[in-house]
Amino acid sequence: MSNDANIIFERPTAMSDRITHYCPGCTHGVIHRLVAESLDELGLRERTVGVAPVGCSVLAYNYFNCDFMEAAHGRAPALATGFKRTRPDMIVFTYQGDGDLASIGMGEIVHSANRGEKFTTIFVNNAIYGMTGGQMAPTTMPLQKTTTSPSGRNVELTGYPIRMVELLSTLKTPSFIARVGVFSPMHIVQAKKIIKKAFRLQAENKCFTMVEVLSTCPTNWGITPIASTKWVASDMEPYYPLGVFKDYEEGEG
Amino acid sequence: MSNDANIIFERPTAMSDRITHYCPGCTHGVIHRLVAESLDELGLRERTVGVAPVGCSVLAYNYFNCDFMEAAHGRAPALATGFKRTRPDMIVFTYQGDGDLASIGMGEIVHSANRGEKFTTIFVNNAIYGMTGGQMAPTTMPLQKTTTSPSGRNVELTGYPIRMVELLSTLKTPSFIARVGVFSPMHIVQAKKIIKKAFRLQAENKCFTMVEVLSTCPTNWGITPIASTKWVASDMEPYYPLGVFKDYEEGEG
Amino acid sequence: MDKQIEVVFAGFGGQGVMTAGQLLAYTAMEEGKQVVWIPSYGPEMRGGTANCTVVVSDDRIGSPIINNPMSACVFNRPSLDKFGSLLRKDGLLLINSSLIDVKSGRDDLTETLIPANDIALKLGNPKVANMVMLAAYVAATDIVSFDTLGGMLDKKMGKKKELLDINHRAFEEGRKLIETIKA
Amino acid sequence: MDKQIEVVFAGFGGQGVMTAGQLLAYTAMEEGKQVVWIPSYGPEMRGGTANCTVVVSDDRIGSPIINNPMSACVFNRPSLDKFGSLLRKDGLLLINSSLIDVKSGRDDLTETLIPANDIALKLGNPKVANMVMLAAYVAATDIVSFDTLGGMLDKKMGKKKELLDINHRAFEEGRKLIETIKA
Amino acid sequence: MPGIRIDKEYCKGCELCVHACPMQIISMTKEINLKGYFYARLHEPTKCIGCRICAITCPDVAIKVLTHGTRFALFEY
Amino acid sequence: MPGIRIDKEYCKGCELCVHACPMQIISMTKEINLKGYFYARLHEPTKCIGCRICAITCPDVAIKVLTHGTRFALFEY
Amino acid sequence: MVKKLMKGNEAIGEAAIAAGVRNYFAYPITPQSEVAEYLTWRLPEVGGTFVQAESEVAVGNMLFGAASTGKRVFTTSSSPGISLMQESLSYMAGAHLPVVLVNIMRGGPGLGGILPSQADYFQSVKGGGHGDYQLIVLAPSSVQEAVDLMILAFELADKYLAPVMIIGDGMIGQMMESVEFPEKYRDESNPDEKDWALTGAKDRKPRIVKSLFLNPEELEINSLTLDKKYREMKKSETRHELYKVTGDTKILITAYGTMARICQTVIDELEEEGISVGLFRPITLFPYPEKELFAEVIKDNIEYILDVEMSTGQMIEDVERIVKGARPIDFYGRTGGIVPSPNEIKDKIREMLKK
Amino acid sequence: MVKKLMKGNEAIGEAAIAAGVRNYFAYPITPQSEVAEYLTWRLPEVGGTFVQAESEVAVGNMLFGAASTGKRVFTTSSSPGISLMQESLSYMAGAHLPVVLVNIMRGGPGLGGILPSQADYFQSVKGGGHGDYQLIVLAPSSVQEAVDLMILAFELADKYLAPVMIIGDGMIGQMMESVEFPEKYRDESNPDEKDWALTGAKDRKPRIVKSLFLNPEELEINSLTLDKKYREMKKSETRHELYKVTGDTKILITAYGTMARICQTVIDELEEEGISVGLFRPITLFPYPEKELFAEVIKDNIEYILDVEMSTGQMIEDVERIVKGARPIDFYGRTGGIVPSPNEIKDKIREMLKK
Ligand SMILES: Cc1ncc(C[n+]2csc(CCOP(=O)(O)OP(=O)(O)O)c2C)c(N)n1
Ligand SMILES: Cc1ncc(C[n+]2csc(CCOP(=O)(O)OP(=O)(O)O)c2C)c(N)n1
Ligand code: SF4
Ligand code: SF4
Ligand code: SF4
Ligand code: SF4
Ligand code: SF4
Ligand code: SF4
Ligand SMILES: [Mg+2]
Ligand SMILES: [Mg+2]
Repeated sequence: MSNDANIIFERPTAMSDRITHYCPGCTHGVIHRLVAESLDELGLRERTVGVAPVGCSVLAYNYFNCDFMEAAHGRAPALATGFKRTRPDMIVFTYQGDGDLASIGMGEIVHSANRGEKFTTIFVNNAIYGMTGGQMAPTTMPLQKTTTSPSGRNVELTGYPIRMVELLSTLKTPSFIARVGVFSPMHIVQAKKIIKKAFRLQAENKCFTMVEVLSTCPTNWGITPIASTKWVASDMEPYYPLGVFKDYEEGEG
Repeated sequence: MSNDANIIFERPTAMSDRITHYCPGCTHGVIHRLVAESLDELGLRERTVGVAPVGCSVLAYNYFNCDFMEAAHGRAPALATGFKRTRPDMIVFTYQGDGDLASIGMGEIVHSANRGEKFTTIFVNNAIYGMTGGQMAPTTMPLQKTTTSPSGRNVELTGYPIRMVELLSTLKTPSFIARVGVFSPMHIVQAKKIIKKAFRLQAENKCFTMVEVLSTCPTNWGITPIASTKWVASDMEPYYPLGVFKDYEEGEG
Repeated sequence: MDKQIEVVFAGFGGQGVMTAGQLLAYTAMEEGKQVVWIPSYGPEMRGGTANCTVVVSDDRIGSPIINNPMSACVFNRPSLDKFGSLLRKDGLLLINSSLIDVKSGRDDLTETLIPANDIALKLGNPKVANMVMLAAYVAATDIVSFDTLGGMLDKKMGKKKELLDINHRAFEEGRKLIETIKA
Repeated sequence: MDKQIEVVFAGFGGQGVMTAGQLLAYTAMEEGKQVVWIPSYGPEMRGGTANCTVVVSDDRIGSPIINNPMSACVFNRPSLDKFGSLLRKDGLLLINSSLIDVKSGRDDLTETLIPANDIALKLGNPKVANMVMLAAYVAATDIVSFDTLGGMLDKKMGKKKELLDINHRAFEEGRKLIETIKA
Repeated sequence: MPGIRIDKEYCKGCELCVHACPMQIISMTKEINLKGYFYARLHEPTKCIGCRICAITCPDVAIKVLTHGTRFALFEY
Repeated sequence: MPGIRIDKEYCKGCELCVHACPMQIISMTKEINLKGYFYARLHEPTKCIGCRICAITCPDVAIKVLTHGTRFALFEY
Repeated sequence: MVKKLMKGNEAIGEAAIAAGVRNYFAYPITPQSEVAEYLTWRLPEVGGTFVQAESEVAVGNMLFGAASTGKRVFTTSSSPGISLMQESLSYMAGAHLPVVLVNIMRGGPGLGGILPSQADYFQSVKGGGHGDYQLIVLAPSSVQEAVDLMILAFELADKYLAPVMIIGDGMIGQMMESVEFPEKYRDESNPDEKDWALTGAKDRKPRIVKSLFLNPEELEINSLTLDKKYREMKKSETRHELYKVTGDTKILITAYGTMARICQTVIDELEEEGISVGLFRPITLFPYPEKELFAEVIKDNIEYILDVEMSTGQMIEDVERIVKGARPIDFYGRTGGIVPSPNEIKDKIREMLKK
Repeated sequence: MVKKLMKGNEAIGEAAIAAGVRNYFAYPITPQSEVAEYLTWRLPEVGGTFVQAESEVAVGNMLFGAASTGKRVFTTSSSPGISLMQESLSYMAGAHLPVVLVNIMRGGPGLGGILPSQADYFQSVKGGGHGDYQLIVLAPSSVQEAVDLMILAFELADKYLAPVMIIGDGMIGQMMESVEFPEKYRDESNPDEKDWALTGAKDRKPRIVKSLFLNPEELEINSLTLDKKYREMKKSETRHELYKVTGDTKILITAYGTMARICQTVIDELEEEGISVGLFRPITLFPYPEKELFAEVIKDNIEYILDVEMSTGQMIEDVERIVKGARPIDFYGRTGGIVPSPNEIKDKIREMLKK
């Protein structure tokens, strides 16, 4: 890192300098940075292993300066469990999309959370399958158009969006579970605090930690990046309220 | 059915007259009977298809007088979904153990419930893997001894028991979700009412319905049938409270 | 002794048939024999029946599963029904006559009635019926020596003096019974 | 016309390269040719580039994937970089000179500069740059007749009269451009 | 007069009915059935009130309940 | 005096920074970078208050923020 | 019949509708997602439904349930997704259920890539699940053939009460070609007449669809019943195509699917050079046209076999087995999503001829 | 070395500990659940842990994560459970991860039964997952050999950076036999020296364990690297055993695992009748001892091959491929959990000799 005292914001060390493959305005990039900054600030990078999912962030390993594994679709929490149980001294995080975590990976995330596996999950909810071209996800909003719900998600046939944070918060095993957004600078600042706390709790060997991040997919939503952030605020946030839902430290865990 | 007016209790028509393979005092038998009675009383038997799980009730198809499918371990809800979507005019129920439904089948049950699939799940929670010889289940109680937790379930390493009813009740999609017990005559009577209601709601094409039943496994718990029913009352019920958690008809669904 | 001997112990779960078989296997191994012990873990698992097969041989053992064993010790009626008909011609069948009031109906077997439960009850612990039967089998076949068998019992059962005693007495009874018959 | 012709349309997502290729494929099929249209759906999917290949033949078409195509219409710089070098010797390269200010650097190709975006802009809709390019390609190769092409446009685009008009005019411009060059 | 019929071949001797009967009139026999279980029997038939509790409790549906009067309804089931 | 540096090759022209800057001093160029995007630039450098909001917002970490004074802390980040 | 220019994935969806299918279950995966995207709106038009499952594991098991109704049902997926269906495939084969699955293969192993590949031959032909079972496996080489084989697949599934898998590489799914659909095709199979279908135990004994047979004698009978079907298929259902196999042919290429098309280009081009190469293209990979291949191979003029695959060599094991040492067998393969070009194959053949 | 009488499943667990394993992941399934029941208490004694996973899908992926640490890890399961691991197996093979899996096979397909079977030969040897990969497959015929092969499995996994699978029928897991464990065995593999293990990017570049290669050239390189390993294994790692194969042997039996033991009884008994039968028992099913088998088969005295399996015929395809028509091949198999008795096999042989 540059020692120039004049620099008050720059690329974190835990992030590589590769240009990402993400679409313009896609907030995957912001979330990557928040994770990298947290690792830097907590001094964890050198003993951290990330788990990339199958989804747009499948290449996440290219953008972090730490060791990485590439999981099968939905199974990142199983990889993280296997790794962390074998090397409890390391820091492990999974980075998963909503298709990955809430659809095919439902079993793995629920059970990892319930066993209290001591890793951190960053759950990027953009209400769609980005990578495969915009199909409906379990988190797709009612009436939202996707390639597999071309006239809008019909809740009669496909049910309502799943709120993973609420669902996981019913588990009795202590944990840290929160939902944040990155759709405005203020929300990004708040998101950073919470993501950092999740990693700190892991470093202190406390509990399973998961932060859901409301994210955007301008490409598959078919709107501009700015319109996308606005849609998160107007349509997603009311259904997916932000906040810390389970906090190990406050004994609610 | 016999027309003898003098008989005030007998084997329901929807039950076959085979002697079950269940161990003495195992309440799987009671639960079978409650399902069969419900089908009889609602007149559904002739258009009902049951889905047997992998678990002690793997042979359930031998004990009912209706069509049956035998599912892969944990996947009964997927079979039920496939069947019911193809034949919405039929009645479909799954009968699943706690290993089957809460462990390997977590993804299938959550998503079936969330899509609002219109079938009924009878979830038999006996806090153990009965069939395979008494291993720990996700619903095994803290400190309960099993062959894979020989010194009692250690919640630090394996987490707390999962409460499926509470977990599924967080889903917004309307449904009927309840927990009952069969550990005393009074509880059996109450269980019957709720199971019957679940089938009625399905017959009315209303919603996904699931009834969790606290059951026993005298063999693998290593105690007598009577001691088993007492243990359900003293140890399981406090952790797994009985009641209707989501009721489509009361709009809480 | 034949080059290879196979024996099935069969009964309800809880009658100790698995333990009896294992003890025999340990003893035969101690005497330098090749042994295989194999439980039935088939569909009959539920419903309370249990059985195991012990194969003892001087040479390397081929098939560990024996469709038609040479001998069987049956502790209850369903086991008699099953193994009575499976035994090889000229085989040996020990029947727990405390609980079984019939015989196999075959005339090509040596059948011996062992009132194992009655004897065990007399000794003061119904649980040692398996040891009565095991001793009877050993006495009838000389498959292992009683010395090694007793030694193995001490080794495996260890600690509980009281229990050990009654087991040893069960051995004694089973052995005596056969000797009486033989004599 | 050769027995088999292959052409790649390549550009940013949103430049209409897929549509241009499909329209050509439909037209050739209408004229009784065998056709294959195949999009690139490879790793380059993300990051905004897109391309498709159209193979037109009198006979049954063998390989649908063409490693070294005969011709290409490139709409942006990354596409030029990629396909400029892949084209077969003596191939035809149409370059959207509105957005690309270099050439392939090869001397074994016929290269033609088509200011497709500029023309489209002049016509009043930057979106029809793809049709300008398609027309130029058709004019340069005579792969299909403009009659069938125009007819297919009407059929596929249907309804929106306004849009149709401007697309037809784009055809006209593309065609004229090539004729001027040829002349 | 109400009464019950226990089909001894269905009975597995679990004793749940013995425990459940409010009149405490069911007990276990010392005989075994074909499957090898000591089965249950009604030892004081005259005291039976036909409440169906034993039948409702029995996991093996071994019990039938009869009455010579009208249909009994101590509780809804 | 605070200021920002936008690395134009990282910029994908999403305009999120333009929208986010409280001083409204970032805008899009009419030139494209190597990847073909119209990139962002600071058009009124003197007005920059070094609040870091643009940088925090940028999904492509294209922005570096500098200050000639002490470390700025309008908000904790 | 009208010709339409259609993408393979969409044509596959439309073919299923033509075959009478109204129920489709799938999970998105490149390069087959367009099947679902197409059927999402197309099925409701004909009174059908598409269920987007939560995973491929669920898809396989939904198919089990859906097929038990006696109606025609199917799914599509791609390599990793097919791996996740192995348990359910074994269950469906064991329970004698007629289902159709399409695998638009991509590069593997693992997450691999998304470009065309034929590396799932072993998985589909040898049975990737557990136990003694086989799938009927069909390999189309064009969009039209994909349509035709779809319809055949449903017929074979119904005839043999067995799962049928169609495997095509990514090109089959992604390319547009002209296709015709049978206009008057009617699904002759009537669920109500299927004596195994679960239609409700009204006026009949309950039926059970299962693969569990705890009694080993019964389980063996089930396996032997399956085995009998497979033998019958081997006798009656093999399909293949020959291309330019003449009395002069020195080299016989074995290749399937799109790879075979590319070999046709090779054969045409070599013919012009005066080199006579022929193609044996199996259309049914199971049952493999064994007798037919052997009969060609032992003709006097054949000197070599060249097996060409988009894999490191899988079908070649069957070719070796069938050829029984009668002729030397060489191999050319590319993998990872690279489609061998006609030139590479020609070079390989020229090199063989030098020996 | 002390001999212990031990159940196969427990011996397998103990062998893993002897091989230096401290991390085990599994899901209960008959007939292998005792491995977990044993290791549940045994691993903590040596400072290790057992994680009971939520499913076999999770197990396979936990192994992926655990193996990425560079430490030795393993699982055990049975047929349907192994089917659920196919995706992860393909991933682990593609990512070059050394892991060991044990399949205590039961009757299939589907839920089948729980008695001994060898019907997963295809699945394990031909690759049940997607893509171009293979597993090293070892087949023990006794509890002692299961122990020995467990240790070999870890060594091969480390040597080739590849998943190794041990397949045994239910008897291997359930029977007790006397076993010895290597007393001084030391795991020579040091995670810190493995240049691919994820140990934290301290003073070095980040490492990535993956099977994704979106660029087809890179993916092809990965497949060719795998292919090279498999070729190397075929050259150096085949293992087999001959039993009573002499200059008089007319019939050569091919059989593996417990089935081969039963054939030994057959051979002994026929020897007494003056009939000379020999046994070729492959111990490595992949790489198959091809050259070795072919060399035996073409000896003048050999008239027939008899392949014996507890399946409807799977390994026989490899035998056919290898024998290349040099000798007629006959088959005897039982399935569904039925273990063929020596008498049945003798009858089969007598019948063959009549021809
Ligand atoms: C087993 C399997 N099924 C399906 C796929 C295809 N697939 C790739 S990414 C993806 C969904 C990604 O959506 P999400 O997790 O929401 O991530 P995003 O792209 O939106 O960030 C799917 C279904 C796969 N690779 N493997
Ligand atoms: C894929 C797969 N994994 C594991 C098994 C083995 N298995 C059979 S039953 C069972 C657990 C049964 O427990 P539960 O669902 O609680 O039912 P119970 O026997 O207690 O009624 C397991 C793990 C299997 N058959 N298939
Ligand atoms: S497709 Fe959507 S989620 Fe994926 S990179 Fe583009 S905008 Fe982001
Ligand atoms: S093992 Fe337990 S759950 Fe299974 S039948 Fe016996 S008592 Fe019931
Ligand atoms: S009906 Fe009631 S009173 Fe009569 S035996 Fe049964 S429980 Fe007892
Ligand atoms: S409850 Fe039923 S099975 Fe149990 S003892 Fe009474 S009659 Fe017998
Ligand atoms: S630092 Fe603040 S004021 Fe300066 S450009 Fe960025 S957002 Fe605008
Ligand atoms: S936010 Fe970043 S990528 Fe977007 S326009 Fe601004 S500098 Fe460019
Ligand atoms: Mg998403
Ligand atoms: Mg249970």
